[in-house]
Formats: sequence, structure tokens, C-alpha cells
Amino acid sequence: MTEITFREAITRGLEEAIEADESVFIMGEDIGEYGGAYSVTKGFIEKYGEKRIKDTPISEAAFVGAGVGAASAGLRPVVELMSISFSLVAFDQIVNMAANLRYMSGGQIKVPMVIRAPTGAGVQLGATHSQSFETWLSEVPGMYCACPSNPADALGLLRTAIKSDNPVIFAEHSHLYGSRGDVPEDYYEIPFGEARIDRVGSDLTLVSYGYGVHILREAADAMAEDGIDAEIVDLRSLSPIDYPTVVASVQKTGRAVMLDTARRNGGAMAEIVSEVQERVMDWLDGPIVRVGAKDVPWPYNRGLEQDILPNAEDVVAAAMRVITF
Amino acid sequence: MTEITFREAITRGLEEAIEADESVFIMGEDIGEYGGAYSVTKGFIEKYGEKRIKDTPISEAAFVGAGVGAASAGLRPVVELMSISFSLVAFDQIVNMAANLRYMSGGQIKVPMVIRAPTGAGVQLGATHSQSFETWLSEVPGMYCACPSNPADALGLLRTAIKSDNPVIFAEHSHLYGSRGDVPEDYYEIPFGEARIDRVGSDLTLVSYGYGVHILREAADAMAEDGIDAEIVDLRSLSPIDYPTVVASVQKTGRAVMLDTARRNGGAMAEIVSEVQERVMDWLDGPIVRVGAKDVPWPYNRGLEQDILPNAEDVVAAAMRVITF
Amino acid sequence: MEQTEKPRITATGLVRPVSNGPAPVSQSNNGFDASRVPVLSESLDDSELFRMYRLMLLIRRFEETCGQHYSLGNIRGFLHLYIGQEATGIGAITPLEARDYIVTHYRDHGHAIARGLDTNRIMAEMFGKNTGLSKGKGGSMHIFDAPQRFMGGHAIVGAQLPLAAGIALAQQYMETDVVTMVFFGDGATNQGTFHETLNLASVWQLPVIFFMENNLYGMGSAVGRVRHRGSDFSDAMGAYDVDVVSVDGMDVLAVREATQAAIDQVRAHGSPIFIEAKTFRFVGHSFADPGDQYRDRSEVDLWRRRDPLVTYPKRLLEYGVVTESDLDDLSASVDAEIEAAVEFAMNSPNPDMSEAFDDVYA
Amino acid sequence: MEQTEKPRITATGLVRPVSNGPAPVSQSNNGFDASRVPVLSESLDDSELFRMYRLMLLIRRFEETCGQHYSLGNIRGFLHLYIGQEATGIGAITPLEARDYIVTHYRDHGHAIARGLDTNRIMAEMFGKNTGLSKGKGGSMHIFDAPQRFMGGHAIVGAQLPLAAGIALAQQYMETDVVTMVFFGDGATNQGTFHETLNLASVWQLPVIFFMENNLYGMGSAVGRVRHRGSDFSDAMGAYDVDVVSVDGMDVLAVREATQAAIDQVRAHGSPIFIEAKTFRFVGHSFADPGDQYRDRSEVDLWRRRDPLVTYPKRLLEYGVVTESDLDDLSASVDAEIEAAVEFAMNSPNPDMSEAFDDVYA
Ligand SMILES: Cc1ncc(C[n+]2csc(CCOP(=O)(O)OP(=O)(O)O)c2C)c(N)n1
Ligand SMILES: Cc1ncc(C[n+]2csc(CCOP(=O)(O)OP(=O)(O)O)c2C)c(N)n1
Ligand SMILES: [Mg+2]
Ligand SMILES: [Mg+2]
Repeated sequence: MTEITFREAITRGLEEAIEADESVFIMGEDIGEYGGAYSVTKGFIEKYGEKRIKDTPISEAAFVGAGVGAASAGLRPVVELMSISFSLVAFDQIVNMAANLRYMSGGQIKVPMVIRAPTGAGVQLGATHSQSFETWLSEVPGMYCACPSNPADALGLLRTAIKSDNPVIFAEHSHLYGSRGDVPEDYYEIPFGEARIDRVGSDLTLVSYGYGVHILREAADAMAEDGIDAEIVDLRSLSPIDYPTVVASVQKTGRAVMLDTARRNGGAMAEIVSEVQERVMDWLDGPIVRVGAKDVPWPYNRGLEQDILPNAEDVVAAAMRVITF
Repeated sequence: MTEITFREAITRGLEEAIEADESVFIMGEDIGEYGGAYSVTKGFIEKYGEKRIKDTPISEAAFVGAGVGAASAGLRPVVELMSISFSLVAFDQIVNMAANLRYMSGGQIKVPMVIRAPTGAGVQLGATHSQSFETWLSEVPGMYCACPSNPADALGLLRTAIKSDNPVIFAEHSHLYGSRGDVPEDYYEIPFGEARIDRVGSDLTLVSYGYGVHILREAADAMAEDGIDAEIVDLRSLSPIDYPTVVASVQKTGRAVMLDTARRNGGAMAEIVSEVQERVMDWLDGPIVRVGAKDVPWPYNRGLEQDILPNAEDVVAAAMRVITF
Repeated sequence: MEQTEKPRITATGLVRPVSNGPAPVSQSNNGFDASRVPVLSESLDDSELFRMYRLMLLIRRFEETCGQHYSLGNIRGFLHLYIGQEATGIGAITPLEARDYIVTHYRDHGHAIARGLDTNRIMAEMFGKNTGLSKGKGGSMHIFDAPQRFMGGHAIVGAQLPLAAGIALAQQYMETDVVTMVFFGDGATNQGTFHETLNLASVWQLPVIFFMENNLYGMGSAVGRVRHRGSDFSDAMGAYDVDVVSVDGMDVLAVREATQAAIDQVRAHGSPIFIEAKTFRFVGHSFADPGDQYRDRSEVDLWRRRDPLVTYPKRLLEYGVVTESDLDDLSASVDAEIEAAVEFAMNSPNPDMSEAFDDVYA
Repeated sequence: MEQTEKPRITATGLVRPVSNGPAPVSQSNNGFDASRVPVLSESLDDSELFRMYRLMLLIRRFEETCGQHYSLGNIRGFLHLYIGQEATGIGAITPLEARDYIVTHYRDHGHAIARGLDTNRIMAEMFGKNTGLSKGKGGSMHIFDAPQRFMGGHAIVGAQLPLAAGIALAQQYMETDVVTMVFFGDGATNQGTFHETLNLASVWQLPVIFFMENNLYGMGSAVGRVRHRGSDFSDAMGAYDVDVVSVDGMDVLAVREATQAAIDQVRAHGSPIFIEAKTFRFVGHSFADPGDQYRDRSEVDLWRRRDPLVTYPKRLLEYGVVTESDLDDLSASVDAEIEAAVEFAMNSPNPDMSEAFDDVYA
């Protein structure tokens, strides 16, 4: 095990892939000479050259679509969006092209492309720059969506993503880049659709992904002090969702709180809560309570933004509602 | 009361608004000389002229955004998208501009714009042309989303939409244009967020909107033959959602089935099911079961498409699951 | 068909780089021997000239037959016929090599047939059958044949352009000499993807041919109503420093020569070229549209007088490439092929319900 | 400042319609009296010349102060400084009338100050305070002042262009003579909205000025790396048949004259105009970017030598519009205004938590 940052894990995953597979290349705005908005690809262009590291114009629709085309012709593009907020200008290329091509063509065309994008609110970027569109994109059949919460998962999931013959949305919460964690020395991959029990507990199940897992840990620690033993499920991918693991945990504890760092309204947890209550209603000792950001656009002011964002206290309060139901 | 078609109701609503308010104009692809892809604006350009009826280039991002601009400068544009599937190329203008402007500006700018769009699958248009993006758009704070199921509601909701000082997504299921229904002679409006009890019943609650309500009616009729008395809630708007009405009905019946004509995975009902179970878990005699289209892209073949689409049988089967829980 | 010597004329493709100003330069006349004029074509032998006509007729009859089966309810969804534009598609696609890629929009059957895809399987796709090229999942607007490098059939206006740029990028990356040709209409030039993709292709010098079929209308919108400068697109390319070829899309040989020259250039030099062919659809935008509301009968008639299915065989006869009886035989053979295709489509099974869940993920 | 007679020179705005070819035509010299050369400006009186300098200095000091408060954590999010581009913003915005609209991107404080918005409230917005123009909800990238027709501050590259077209459409619809001016960078020209909006403005002949501040870099991307033809955008406008004005963005009087001519033309005739001002940001793209990784120190130095905050006051001194002591007074007054703005922002309350839920719906 070596401790590295989340950023370093992504960097390592990309470098490995570039070095191992000639067909892998990276494309995005300012990933080359500038070194990437979040410095993930710093030094890449000097090391791997302009063929493998392609700086693009500010034309998300065109270069995401070009990624789809290159993938359909045999390459393995890893496309970086500077922010998942900017995916909107390329939404047609992602949702209607990348995800549908294989099906529309009766299986003739495969699209082995990864779209990496920083996601999430909390750094005061305001309404248009703080979005979490992985929640929408994870609902599109034909694509996968990975949302790692720590360096080891980031590396393992990124390996899987780049090897996948399907388009993958790889959502990196911007709060995580500097966070540290142990990464195994030996090569490993983490398949999509395998949630991770981040913490074993018996009183209630907490479910989230990405940065949300860190909030859950804080909440679980706080509850532990009150003698409440929470289990944490880190989904690791929003598509597919590992229902067996979620359901098993809920069956064990009988209670669940599910957390989105995105807006609660229409967040990824809406789907999971609906599905889980439908599957195991009779195991539930109370409603499944969702926590997420409040239903307003993202404000700039720090106090307002923090107030809108969900935090550990919100999770604890939700847990108490379930426990005292 | 006069019986008119859904199409005629929309046409009437538009004509009324054009005639009553100088600041209302209509903009979209082929709405003028061509008469509109679904003939809603047939004859308008001859009647109202090119100023009020603006044919646009195939530039959804630009003309939706121009609608936002015109609205922010005092007009009341009604923008027609030829299909809600095409909203994707304008998603940034809708989601990040139309919906956020008011908030980002601290309330200084209002955007009284209606975006009308035919929606829904079922006419074999394949993966890219059969989408139901009102489910996503209804999740965006700062916008409303209306989804009428019949001519009277269409007219009443459209009046509200055009008078609203907020952006409104007005989703018209394409199956409905030819359907007929009675419309009151006297002027009326239907506010957003007021669901309609389409059918009173006591055994279980069926919830949907738009074309889904017609499927629910068929299912309720079938169940009635088996002595099951279903109540139907027609949401009429997906944003805001009339939770008091939905919740009251579920409290009364203790059971609910919720239907999307969109894909079940990530459909509008995910949110509503999650919310309702959280609010009234203790009133439930069984899980809330969702019905919706299967989780694959839309195929062209009629048999496949019909199989993927939800129908009355699916609703009945879901109802039986709840009832026999 | 007879093989005796015959007079020939040269096709008149107008080929010019935009930076050279408006003077037409026919790049196809290199090594041209004046003593042999008039000729029908410098570079094509009779069998190829005849094959092109066969494909044109195949498209026409295919499209007419599709119309009938749409009325019968055997074909559904949207059906965009290519009738009137055959000379463009045949002239553009026949000079491509098997290793070249084609990407197109929803008005795609013509291109599919021009590419020589199996008529049976195209028709079966129209009928939504399991034997269709896209197993019945794509339909009329989404014809794919990956082994033939026919990469769709795309129904969102302009969406196919980035895809083509990406395929061309892959060729550049893999250092092949493969050309990617992408078709789109005049209306598609109003989508942001058109601009973004041209810029991308230009700044990266991608080996792609942007082939605009300017049929003067995007659905019901005449070009001049949605574009300030009306229907001449050549100047617009100045923004991208992309070479432009303008050609008469009703003249199959002109299109072929112009396109061949463009293909040769792209294959050799790798940079993008923009071809504009002026053409016309004789029918409505889709089968639902009578096509007479937004354009005058007289305009349609004018173009119909230039119907390539009339003018081209006339030239072939004039220059002795074919005889009347060749044409009769051809007609019968084409009819037989279409009939067989319909038969094949009719008799093919629908996909099994379980197939709805296939092909979502690899 | 003294009011005696003084020599003047004419500013050198290069104003030409694209169709007239490359010959520069100064449209601002109508009625020009050769006997009075050199003059500083034909049309602006001393107080206006001085006011422009005051605004320029106000921007510079405002931006520097914002940088300090970003480092202190009082300003957060992204902060895009306008330092180096002041001459462009002042030259472009000062000739607008109060009834004209301005739309811009995230690099917007300069424009806001040029428009004469309340410095206190701009600063308070940067600090996220309740007294900010957008009540603290917008921040640096989203400055709005609707009564002053300052319509943002937009952070998605290119997204503000359709908005501006729509505002201009409303003016055409309501038959006003109001001009809408929209600012964007060189990088924004690579977004589809740029193309779509120019076409829309052109086909509908909207009264809008597209004002490109070409600072030669979009974040870390030099224009030539993302655009085949590099940094000369004039030709690109041929596609839209939109008149083009190219101007030296470091020369505030040149920008002002060129823009005034454009405004007059748009106000009178209603059709769109495209202005390109070549300028430079002396600092990084945002405060997080040192700005030295993707461009040479020497390039930055070259531009810094043309710093309008040095060259313009020098001219004002040379031509006797101001004295050294006027400049000292001005500096003190600007510092006092900025200091007051910081004071105001510091002392203003944060929005109440309940306000998070206001302004979502009308
Ligand atoms: C983004 C988008 N907007 C609108 C449509 C509807 N539509 C389909 S074809 C078409 C006209 C396209 O015209 P053109 O590009 O000239 O091609 P043509 O049909 O003439 O071959 C329109 C508006 C669409 N499919 N996609
Ligand atoms: C659609 C979109 N893509 C990317 C970004 C990130 N981004 C913000 S500013 C910028 C550079 C824009 O450059 P330019 O238009 O030249 O303006 P400048 O910053 O030089 O004033 C980029 C890439 C964004 N905000 N929106
Ligand atoms: Mg056309
Ligand atoms: Mg720039």
C-alpha cells in the first residue's frame, strides 16, 4: 500500500493506460499546455506528445462527439470535461449519440470512451458551474457511470472504465482531488456495479457515493458516540447500481438514509429509494429518508451555499427520524 | 362545453394569447410557412404575420436562448421545439440560462417564456427521437413543467403558462394531439401544482400525467371488472408536484402505483415515490410500485417498442402486487 | 451493351479552392487530351457508367417502393425519401474505396444503396425486421453497416458531424489513408455542431469530406429564410480555411469527378474539404409532407425537368454506352431486386422480444 | 484640469465592412478638419476624456484590490481579472446610451465599472454580501444590474450570445432604437452558440453588436492552437454577411471611435456588427492561474509596454488634458472609492439563510 491523493490516482490510471495501450489518448480543453484545470494531466503533453494528449477548442459538442467517432473507429479516447456543468452543451452527443449508437445499430458499433469530469458544488461557483449532472447521465441506458470516493477506488474504477467497450461517465467530485488514501501495490480493477461496505454496522444503512461517503463517515462517527451503529454503503458506480448489496444491507438493518451531494429533488437517490422500498418494503422499520441539497439553484454566497448543501448533521437528523419512527 | 381536440386546445390557447397580448409571439422551426410539425400553428403566419410567428433556423440553442433574452427584455415568447428530443442541443440554454437567470441575478431578471414540445415514444422513431426529457427538466428549480392529459387541461394550463413570469416547459404527448374532450365555454385557468382526481376510488391510488392518465383509465376499467376500485390522480404538472393531493389519496387508499410513459429508471415517478413513502410510510399497506418503460434505448421495431412501453396490463399487474402484498 | 467507339463529353464539375477566388478550375482534366472530345467521361469505363445508372435506378425504385409500403403501414416512423437527389449520392459515394467511411443523416437509404449495401437488409431494416442491417432497431433513419464502414443514419440534425470528425481523427491517429465522408443538408449548417466540427477538422487538419447536399430546403424552410446570404455556401467556408468544391448535384458525372478529385486530395494530404452539391428533393421532406405548401409547383417542375433518372440514361444512350434494350433489361433487373428485397423483408421475422435487451451494452 | 487650447491627434480606429476588402477606412473622420490636426479626439471633450481615464483607473485598482481580497479569502469561487483589457472595455461601453443593453461573460467587473455601476455594490457582490448587485447570489462571474440594463455576467462560454440576440430581437419587435452589445472572448468563437447566434442575428437583422475581446488566449490556449487561421477573425464573418470592425484594443480612443461608429450604424440601420478588439490580459486566466505556463514572459512584457494605464494618461498629459496634479488627485480619489467599496462590502451583512429560497420563482 502507498498513500496517494485522489488526483494522483487518476493521473496514475491515465498514465498506465496511455503507456499500455496505443489506442488510448486523452482529449480536452487545456489538458496539455495548461496542464488541466485540476492539474490531473500536468506534464502529460511533454511526456506523451501532442498525438496522445490533445488540447481541444472550447467546443464540447464537437470534441465529445469526435470522441464517440474515434471510439467507434477503434480508439479508446478519454475525454476530459473541465466541469460536468459543461456537459450540457454536449448533452446531445453524450445522451443521444454515445449512449444510443450501439443499440441503434443493432450492436454493430461499440463506443469505448470515457468522459471524465469534475463534479459537485461547494466552492462558490454559482448556479451554472456547480451542477452534478452525473445524476442525469447515470439514468441513460447504454452508458456506465462511476463515482469514486477515494484514491484506491478511483484507480480501480478508472482502469475498468478505460477497458470498457461502453461509454463511461467518470464523475470526480472536486472536493476529493486533494484527499489521500492507501492504494494497493498490485494491479487490480474494480468492476462497475459492485458497491463497497465502507463501514459495517447494524442499526441503519447509509448510502451514498463520491464525496457523499465522506459526509456519511462523519455522520456515522457522530452517531457512534450516541451508540448508533451505522453501516455505510459506498455505491462506487451509479450505473449500474449494486442493488444486491444495498438491499442486503437494508434487510439487515431495517432502516436507511440515502444521501446525494446533488440536489435531493431528482437526485440519484430518488431512483434507489423507490426501488429499494419496492423490493424490501416488508423489511423496513421506517421510511427511507433522503438527504440532499435543497431545491434551489446554487448561490455564490458561502453561507447560503453551505446551508443548501447537505452535511453530516442533516444525515444524523434523517437517521434519527428513521430510528425514532 | 364544446368538444375539441387536444391540438385544437393548444391552438386556441396560443391564438387567445397572441390576440390578447402584444408581447406574446411564437418562435420555432417550421411553425410558419410549414404550419408546424404537428399542425398546431397551421395558418398562424397568414393570420398574424411574420412578426408574431417567427420561423427559425435549425438552431435550437440560439433560438431558445433568444427566447430567454426576449423574455428578459419584456416579451412573452412561446418557443416551440419540434420534439422534446431536440431539447438536448439547447439543454444549456434551458437548464443553465432560462432556469437560473432569476436566481443568479438576485431576482432582477424574470423569464416569462414557454417552451412547448411534443414528447413521448410509441411512434417508432427510434432511440434519439422518442425521448421524454420533461422528466429531467421538471427537476430543475426555477422552471415549471406542465403535462396536460386532455384538451381542457391543455387549454387551462397553457393559459397559466403564458401568463407565468417563470419559464415553463409545456410537454405535449404526441399521442394526445388527436384526442378529444370537452372544454368549458367560460374562461378559466388551471394553476400549476394542482393535481386532478380523474377518477375517485378507494382501493388504491394510481398516479400519472399526460398520456399516462389514459393508460391508467384503461387499467382502472379492467380492475373495476374485478371489483377493484382504483383512484386516478392526474398530476397535470410535474413541477410543482401537488403532494397534498397525492398524499391524501395514498392515505385514503393505503396503496399506490405510479406510472411513467418515460423510462421507469430515472423517470419522474422515482422522485414522487421516494417522497411519498417518506411522508406517509405508516399509511402504506404495501410498497409503492412504479411502472414505466423498460430500461433500454428506444427501438424502431413496433413489437419491441410496444413491449418496452408500459401499458394497462403492466399497471394492473403492479396493482395486484400491491394489493396482494 | 455495345463496346464500339463513341463520342464522349467531359463532365463539368466545378472544383476550386476557396482562396483562389471565384474562377472555376476543373481539377479533373489533368492529362486531358483535346483530340478525344467530346467524351462522356475521361476516367470511367462503360461498365462503371452503367453500374452508376443501375444504382441510381435502384435508389429511385427503392424509394418509390418504400413510399408504397409506408402507405401500407409496413414501414413506419419517419420516412425521408431521396427521390431527386440520386445523382448526388451516386456521384459522391461511388468513387470511395471500400476502406473509406461514410456517415450520414436520416435521409440515408440513397447513400446506403449507393454504397452497395445489401438491398434486402436495407429493406428489412425499413420493415423493422430482425434481418435488417440494424436488426430492426434502427429503422429508416438509422441504417448502419459497420463492416462496410457505413456508420449511420443519424436523426438529430447536425449530430453526425462530430462523429465523422472523430472517425477521421482515428485515421490520422492510426496513420491510414482512409477518407471519411459525411453527408448533411443545408439546414444542418445552422446547428452549432457544423461550426464546431468544421473548426475542429480544420485546426487538426482531419482527412474528412464535408458533403453538403443543398436541396434548398430544410424541411419547409427555404435556405434564404434561415440564412442571410441565401444558398451560396462557398464563401462561408472562408472562416475555416477549408477548400470548397461546388458542383451541380443533378449531374452525376460532375459530382463524381469533383468528388474523386476531393477524395484524391484528402487521401494524399489529409486536410478537410467541403463539397456543396446543389440538388432538390422532388418529394416532401418526409412521407407525411406533401411538399407543396412552402414551395411553388413551378419550382418543383423546373427541377424535375433535370431529373437525373431521365437526363443520365439519355446521355448514356446518346453516347452509345447503352442501348434501349439494355435499359429495359436493367429496369426489369432492378424491379426484380426490389421485389426480392420486399419479399425478403416481408418474410423475415420480427426480432424476438428478448432482443430488446440486447445491444445495450457491449 | 486646465482648459487652454492644445494640440490633438486623431485616434486610429480601423473600421471597415468585410466586403470591401482589406483597405482600412476610418468611418469616424466624417467632417474632419485637417487644419486642426493633431487632435486627441474630434468628438470628445476634455471632461469625457478624463472621465474615461478615471473609469480605466477605477477598473485597474478594483481588480488589483479584488486580487488581494481573493488571497485573503474574502472573495471566492473563480475570479477572472480584467487587468490589461481596460482600454477595450472603456472604449466600448462609454459610447453607449443608458437605454442600451450590455451582456457579457464571467470576466465582467471591468464592464460593470465601465457601465458606471455602483462600485460599492459590485464589490459587495464579489464578497457575496446581501447588498451586492445580485444579492450575493451571483458572485464575480454573475454581475447583473437590470435597471442599468447590464444583463450579466455569464459563466458558460458562449451562452450569453443567444441571450443578447433575444434582447436585440425584443428591441426590433418593440421598434426601439436600443442597441445591445455583447462581449465574449476569442475562445467563445469555438462554441456552437457563436455560429448559431451570428446566423440568427444576420438573418433577422438584429440590432446587436458582437464585441469580441481577442486577448489571444482562451484560458491556456493560444488562438492559433484552436483555430486554423489563428487570430484574425475578420474573414470569418464573411459567412454571416456581418460588417466587421477591427480595432486596437489597447488604444481606448481608437476603440471608442470605432465603437461609436458601430453604435451609430446599428442604431440607425438595425443590422448586426462584429467588432474585434485585439487586447491582452496581463494576468492569468483566473486568479488561480499564474498565466506564465502557456505564454512567454517576453510576450507578456511586450503587451505590458502598451499598458493603457500608462499610455493613455501620458497622452492626456502630452495634450494638456490633465496635469500631473490632476492625476495625483484622481489616483487618490479612485483609491478612496475602492477603499469605500471594500469598507461597504466588508460591513454589509451576508444574506439571511431564508434568502436562499427567494428569487427561484417570480
Ligand atoms: C436538432 C434537430 N432539430 C430539428 C430536427 C427536425 N428535422 C429533421 S430533418 C429537418 C430538416 C433538415 O434539413 P436539411 O439539413 O436541409 O436536410 P434535408 O432534410 O433537406 O435533406 C428538421 C428540422 C431534428 N431532427 N434535429
Ligand atoms: C462551455 C464551457 N466550456 C468551458 C468553460 C471553462 N472556461 C471558462 S473561461 C474559458 C476560456 C475562455 O476564453 P475566451 O473566450 O478567450 O475569454 P477570456 O477568458 O480570454 O476573456 C474556459 C475554457 C466554460 N466556462 N464553459
Ligand atoms: Mg435541405
Ligand atoms: Mg481570450
